[in-house]
Amino acid sequence: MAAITLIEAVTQALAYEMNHDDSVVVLGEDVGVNGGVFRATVGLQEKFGELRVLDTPLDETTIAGVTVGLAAQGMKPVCEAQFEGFIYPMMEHIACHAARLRTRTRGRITVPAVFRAPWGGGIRAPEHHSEANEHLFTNIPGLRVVLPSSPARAYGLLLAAIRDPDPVMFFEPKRIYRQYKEEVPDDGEALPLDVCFVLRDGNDVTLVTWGAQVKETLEAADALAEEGISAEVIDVATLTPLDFDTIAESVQKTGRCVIVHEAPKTAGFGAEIAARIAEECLYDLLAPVERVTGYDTHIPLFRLEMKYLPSTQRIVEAAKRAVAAS
Amino acid sequence: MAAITLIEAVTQALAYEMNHDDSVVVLGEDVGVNGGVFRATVGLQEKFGELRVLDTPLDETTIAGVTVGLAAQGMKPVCEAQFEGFIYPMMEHIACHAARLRTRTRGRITVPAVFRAPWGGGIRAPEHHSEANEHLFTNIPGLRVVLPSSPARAYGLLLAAIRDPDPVMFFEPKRIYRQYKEEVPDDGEALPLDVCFVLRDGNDVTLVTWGAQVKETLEAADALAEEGISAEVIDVATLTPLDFDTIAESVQKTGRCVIVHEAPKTAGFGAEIAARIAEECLYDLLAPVERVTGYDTHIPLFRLEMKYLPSTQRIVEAAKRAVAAS
Amino acid sequence: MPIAAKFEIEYLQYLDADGKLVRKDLPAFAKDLDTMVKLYKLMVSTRVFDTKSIALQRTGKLGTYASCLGHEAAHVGIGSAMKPEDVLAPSYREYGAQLFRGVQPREVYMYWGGDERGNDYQNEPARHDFAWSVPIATQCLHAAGSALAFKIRGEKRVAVCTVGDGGSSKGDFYGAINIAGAQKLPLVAVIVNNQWAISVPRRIQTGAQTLAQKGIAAGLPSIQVDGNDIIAVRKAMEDALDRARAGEGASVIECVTYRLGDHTTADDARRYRGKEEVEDAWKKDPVKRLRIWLEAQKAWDETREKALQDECNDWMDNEVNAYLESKTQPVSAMFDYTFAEIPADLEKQRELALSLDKGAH
Amino acid sequence: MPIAAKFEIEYLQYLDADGKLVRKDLPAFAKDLDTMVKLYKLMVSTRVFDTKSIALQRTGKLGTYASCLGHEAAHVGIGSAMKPEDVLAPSYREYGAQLFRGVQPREVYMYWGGDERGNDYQNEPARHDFAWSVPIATQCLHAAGSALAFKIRGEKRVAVCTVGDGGSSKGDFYGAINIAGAQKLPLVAVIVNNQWAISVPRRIQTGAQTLAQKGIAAGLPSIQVDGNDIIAVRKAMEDALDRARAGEGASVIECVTYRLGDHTTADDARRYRGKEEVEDAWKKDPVKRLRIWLEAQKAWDETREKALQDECNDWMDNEVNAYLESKTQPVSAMFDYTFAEIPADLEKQRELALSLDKGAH
Ligand SMILES: Cc1ncc(C[n+]2csc(CCOP(=O)(O)OP(=O)(O)O)c2C)c(N)n1
Ligand SMILES: Cc1ncc(C[n+]2csc(CCOP(=O)(O)OP(=O)(O)O)c2C)c(N)n1
Ligand SMILES: [Mg+2]
Ligand SMILES: [Mg+2]
Repeated sequence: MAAITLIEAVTQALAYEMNHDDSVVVLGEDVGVNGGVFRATVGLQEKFGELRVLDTPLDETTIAGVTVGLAAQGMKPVCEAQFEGFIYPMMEHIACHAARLRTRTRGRITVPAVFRAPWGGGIRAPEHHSEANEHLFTNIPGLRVVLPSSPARAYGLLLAAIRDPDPVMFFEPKRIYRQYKEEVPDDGEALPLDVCFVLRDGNDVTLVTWGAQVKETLEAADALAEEGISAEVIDVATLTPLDFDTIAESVQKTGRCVIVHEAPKTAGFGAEIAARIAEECLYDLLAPVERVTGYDTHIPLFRLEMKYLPSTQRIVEAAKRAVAAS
Repeated sequence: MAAITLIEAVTQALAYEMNHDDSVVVLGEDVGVNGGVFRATVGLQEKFGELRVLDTPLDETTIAGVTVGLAAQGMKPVCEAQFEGFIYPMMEHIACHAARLRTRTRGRITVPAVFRAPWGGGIRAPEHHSEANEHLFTNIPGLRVVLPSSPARAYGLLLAAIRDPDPVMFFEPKRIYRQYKEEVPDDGEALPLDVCFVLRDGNDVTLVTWGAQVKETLEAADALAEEGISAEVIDVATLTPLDFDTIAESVQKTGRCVIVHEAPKTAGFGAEIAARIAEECLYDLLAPVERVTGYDTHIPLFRLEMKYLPSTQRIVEAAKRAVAAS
Repeated sequence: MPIAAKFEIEYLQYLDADGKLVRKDLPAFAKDLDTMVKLYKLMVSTRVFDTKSIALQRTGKLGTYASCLGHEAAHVGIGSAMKPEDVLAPSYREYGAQLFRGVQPREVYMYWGGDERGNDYQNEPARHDFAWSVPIATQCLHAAGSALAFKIRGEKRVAVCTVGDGGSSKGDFYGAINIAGAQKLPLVAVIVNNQWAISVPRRIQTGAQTLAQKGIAAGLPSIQVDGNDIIAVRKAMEDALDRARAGEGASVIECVTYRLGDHTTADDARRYRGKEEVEDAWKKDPVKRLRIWLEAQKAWDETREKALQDECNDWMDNEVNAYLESKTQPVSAMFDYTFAEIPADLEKQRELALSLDKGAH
Repeated sequence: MPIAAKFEIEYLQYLDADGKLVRKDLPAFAKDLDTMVKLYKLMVSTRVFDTKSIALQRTGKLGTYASCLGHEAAHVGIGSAMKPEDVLAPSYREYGAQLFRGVQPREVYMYWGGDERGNDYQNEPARHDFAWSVPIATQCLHAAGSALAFKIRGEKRVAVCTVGDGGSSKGDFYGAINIAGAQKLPLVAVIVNNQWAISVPRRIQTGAQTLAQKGIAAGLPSIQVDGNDIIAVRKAMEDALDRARAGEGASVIECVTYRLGDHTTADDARRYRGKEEVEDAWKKDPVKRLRIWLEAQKAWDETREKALQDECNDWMDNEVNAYLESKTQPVSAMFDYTFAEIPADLEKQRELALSLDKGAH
């Protein structure tokens, strides 16, 4: 078993599920012969044909609406927005139909679809190719919002997303698509969509994050360890519906929480986690909650983008502030 | 001077500004002869002609994109999504262009546009006519998100929104469109877009809300007063950029905060306010923050919708819990 | 100059406004008077149903309701040409097509009465059709996606969507016919052009001479028909459905009709259109012209009309009663259809709501 | 059957692939050899510029770059027909049109080099044009909105948008031409059909025989031209601009051309298209055919070509230097263009960012 990258894990999960379930189809722009602009669907059209791996016309509204139609007929479509920045024209079909058809029809029509999109900054890409806009979907009932942050979690969570009877937004942190490899057995084992993953145990401070920032957050935990501060690191992975219990347990233990994400601060999903803590863990808190996030500005073009993205250093400093407080 | 309703205040502001500034134009579906499905633009086409009050083809993407184009040419368009539930096809133009052109062009091209939409539940309307989806816009930099909750604030804030050199999302709580009348002088006086409004002073608990829920929140404050609890009521009015200082001052005084909104709880804008409190007012808090909100489900059709919307009773109970804690 | 491409949009009409045949080549179904009587009956039922709905709304027993008055030939023509295994993706007023496919009036009342159960159509084949779609034109893409599913699975089924003149301006409509053309999908896209989109007249909607010609943009066979002539509508539908079923791809049909009523009960059309226009439109009434023709064929008369009206009224009374007797769903119903299985986080909210509801009694 | 409407899409070409005239009625501008030489020079400059850009990218001095190789006739034809007061809303590779309107190569480099200042075009008339638009086809609606502004203000100006074959599938394109048709707006919508949308070929994009016929959906005069023939492109543009300026409304022009390079420097077109196809396309090279024709007219020769190449190279070297010497914007620039005036809340974040940046040194 060869070690694979996160993007290869995505391909592996798609291939596995298409092999085992004829109703799984992939559609989007350039997903066919080209195998996707990031190579996520490479080889699939050759194996499964032009209809099951369908290059669509260039219209995201079409992709999303056709996805809803396919799913309503019992298919399991996995569609792609080429970048998260091009997902906006999909929103009406996601919010008004994918997320609602079960509710609307009292369960008669359901939408077991996955909406995939490469997500986030840090790859020196052109405009609109670096957003972190997961917040758009987290206040929409009926959706699951998932962000894997390792090859193994990409594989297991994508399998779970495809098999889930309800629509799943699946955002892939493109900055870590090829960051490192790990062995991911192609055994068709899904991971649960209703838990946060504790990546590292610690006692002094809880670091909560998701997506590509897991990298900096783990680095920060290392740096903190060197200064004798024991940080627990939680990868939220499935933002909604949220498994707050795992976070609460950790905060009860540590009394301190730093939330890290690359989306703009105001009304980013970090706000929800901080809010839950203020509601449910107030008496456990030994220090104010900290958010280390992108700024409330558009992520700049790439000459400046690393000044925008939360750095390991910022996380370390916030954690130290939290530990110093009380 | 006759007393007017909130919706009449909207009309009055539009007429005032169109009279005083030739670059102001109104566009949307049914805004012309029909005067809008809620009568917000009634009489304007007669006064200002078919081009300045333009009925568009039925395509919200067109409305939003044309609005950006008009604004880029120095007009001040006020466009309408007929209901907040139909705003999704506008999102690409709002997020990728209206909110970004100033940033993209280093100020060369700007978008002084207003995107109006009736907002929220409680009028026994059909599907997609009752959403509270302001959250969609609060994490997008470069936008102002405004919700007036009285005739006077509707007039003053809409004038400010039109005059603002940047794009403003202007959500009108349709449930209170005709709830009551007040005298609103047609004097062209705008209200500030960067402050929260303290509607009622109090010492024991801070109630923070916006939109139609201001009604229930004020009722709750009355009910609390009868039980000897003095509640401060804050109408956020402009959600982003947020004037958190006003809220912080109040929480410093009361030590308790209940946030009320009709959107679903998770990742609703209430989360941001609770998060700020957890970050900036932790040591002032005498009780956990409470959120009284819609549930994380789609607002049901109208037979059940009043069971979904936060009631005065729920607010009162939350406030009492907060006061009892400490 | 060399010509790269040439197109024609044909106009199809058999029965004119006065109930006279304007062409001789009647399609097979129209030669069968039993079929024609059946279609007539459904058109009349639809109208009786519509009248009843408006009455219900006027007496506070429905919320907003979107009437189908004047659309009977278009809607029944669409519904009756489809096979049970086909799938209909309607907007919100195509009751004439839906009743044909088994939607019950009580379900329509439920929906407009503020109860999601109205969308849970109990009878086949409606049970595998789409529910009403309020976000304009989105249903066109759901039909295109369904057509793609049929093609992938090799099923000989056709997806049909209906969309208004207004809706034909929305990106979803163009997107649906475009992918259907590119992929030769079994789709029939029907534009029900009733001249108005709430208060916006057809002329403000587009500068195109016909709405049918939008199909040219997708390379599709496209036709304009008299949408008040059930024979023309059904014939165009049959042709398009046959082509689709034979693997020859999608079609666009424009049915030219008129919205005789207000947009919905929340609308007052007198604000934006003249009396004369509506009076003229009444002269083209689809029901009347078919009745005249059937009477001329000796296939219909006053007695049968009377009996039909009574029968429809009884049906509707029964449906209205079923609706009015329905109990409001429990508060738990707000939660129970959000996901297949309720997530732990939402379960807590459900419990809160249930306890508040108990407290309220 | 009665015909409701009829349409033809004409195909316009003057100069064939071998640089031979295929029709006699040369438009006025093409009879003026000085003009034609000027157009040729800009086409060559554009190509030299493009080559330089790719070289910059290959040596790590640009991020992703979208080449315009093969589009020179289309782009220069569009840009040169416009008047200064008109407005261009391009997508992201129409440098040939933009250089004509004053965009500087250094600005293009800035943009693809990750610096927003590249969008702040310093020279008129580009300064009042739109910036590059990455979200496909959205620029079409910005042009329509601009056209509406011109109409409202009674200005005799025209808005021009360009969109790709892929982009012509997106709702925004249909929406733009539709409202332009309904409101008779001074808009020219140009589809630059280069046969590919990244890896998706024209045939998967739509089943329509021509892309020009999409204009029929909006009731607009629509024409297909040889997009590698500068005379045809410019003539079609002039006609459309004249009509728009005269208040006769919008037009659609399809320029049939070919993307000779990769989609961008991040793409490898060998993955999805054959060598032969590209070799065939080179035979239709727009630059070469114009040069042959100009040489046949004795308006051009090898010496002048050599001088032009040198001149272009000097220009580009100068531009490249200006770009490479540019300093990165300060961290404050992330904040200073979010709103006209920085809100208090954002000011705090700005201060944080500035202090972190200081700390970093
Ligand atoms: C996306 C969207 N925008 C706006 C509306 C509000 N609305 C409801 S019906 C309607 C007019 C529809 O006109 P048309 O498509 O001609 O259909 P008709 O009602 O005439 O059958 C509008 C604007 C909506 N339901 N969805
Ligand atoms: C809305 C949106 N979706 C997807 C993309 C990604 N993308 C960039 S260019 C491109 C292909 C465009 O093809 P075409 O319109 O033919 O223009 P061309 O690149 O050939 O000039 C795609 C899919 C995008 N930029 N915007
Ligand atoms: Mg209509
Ligand atoms: Mg192309």
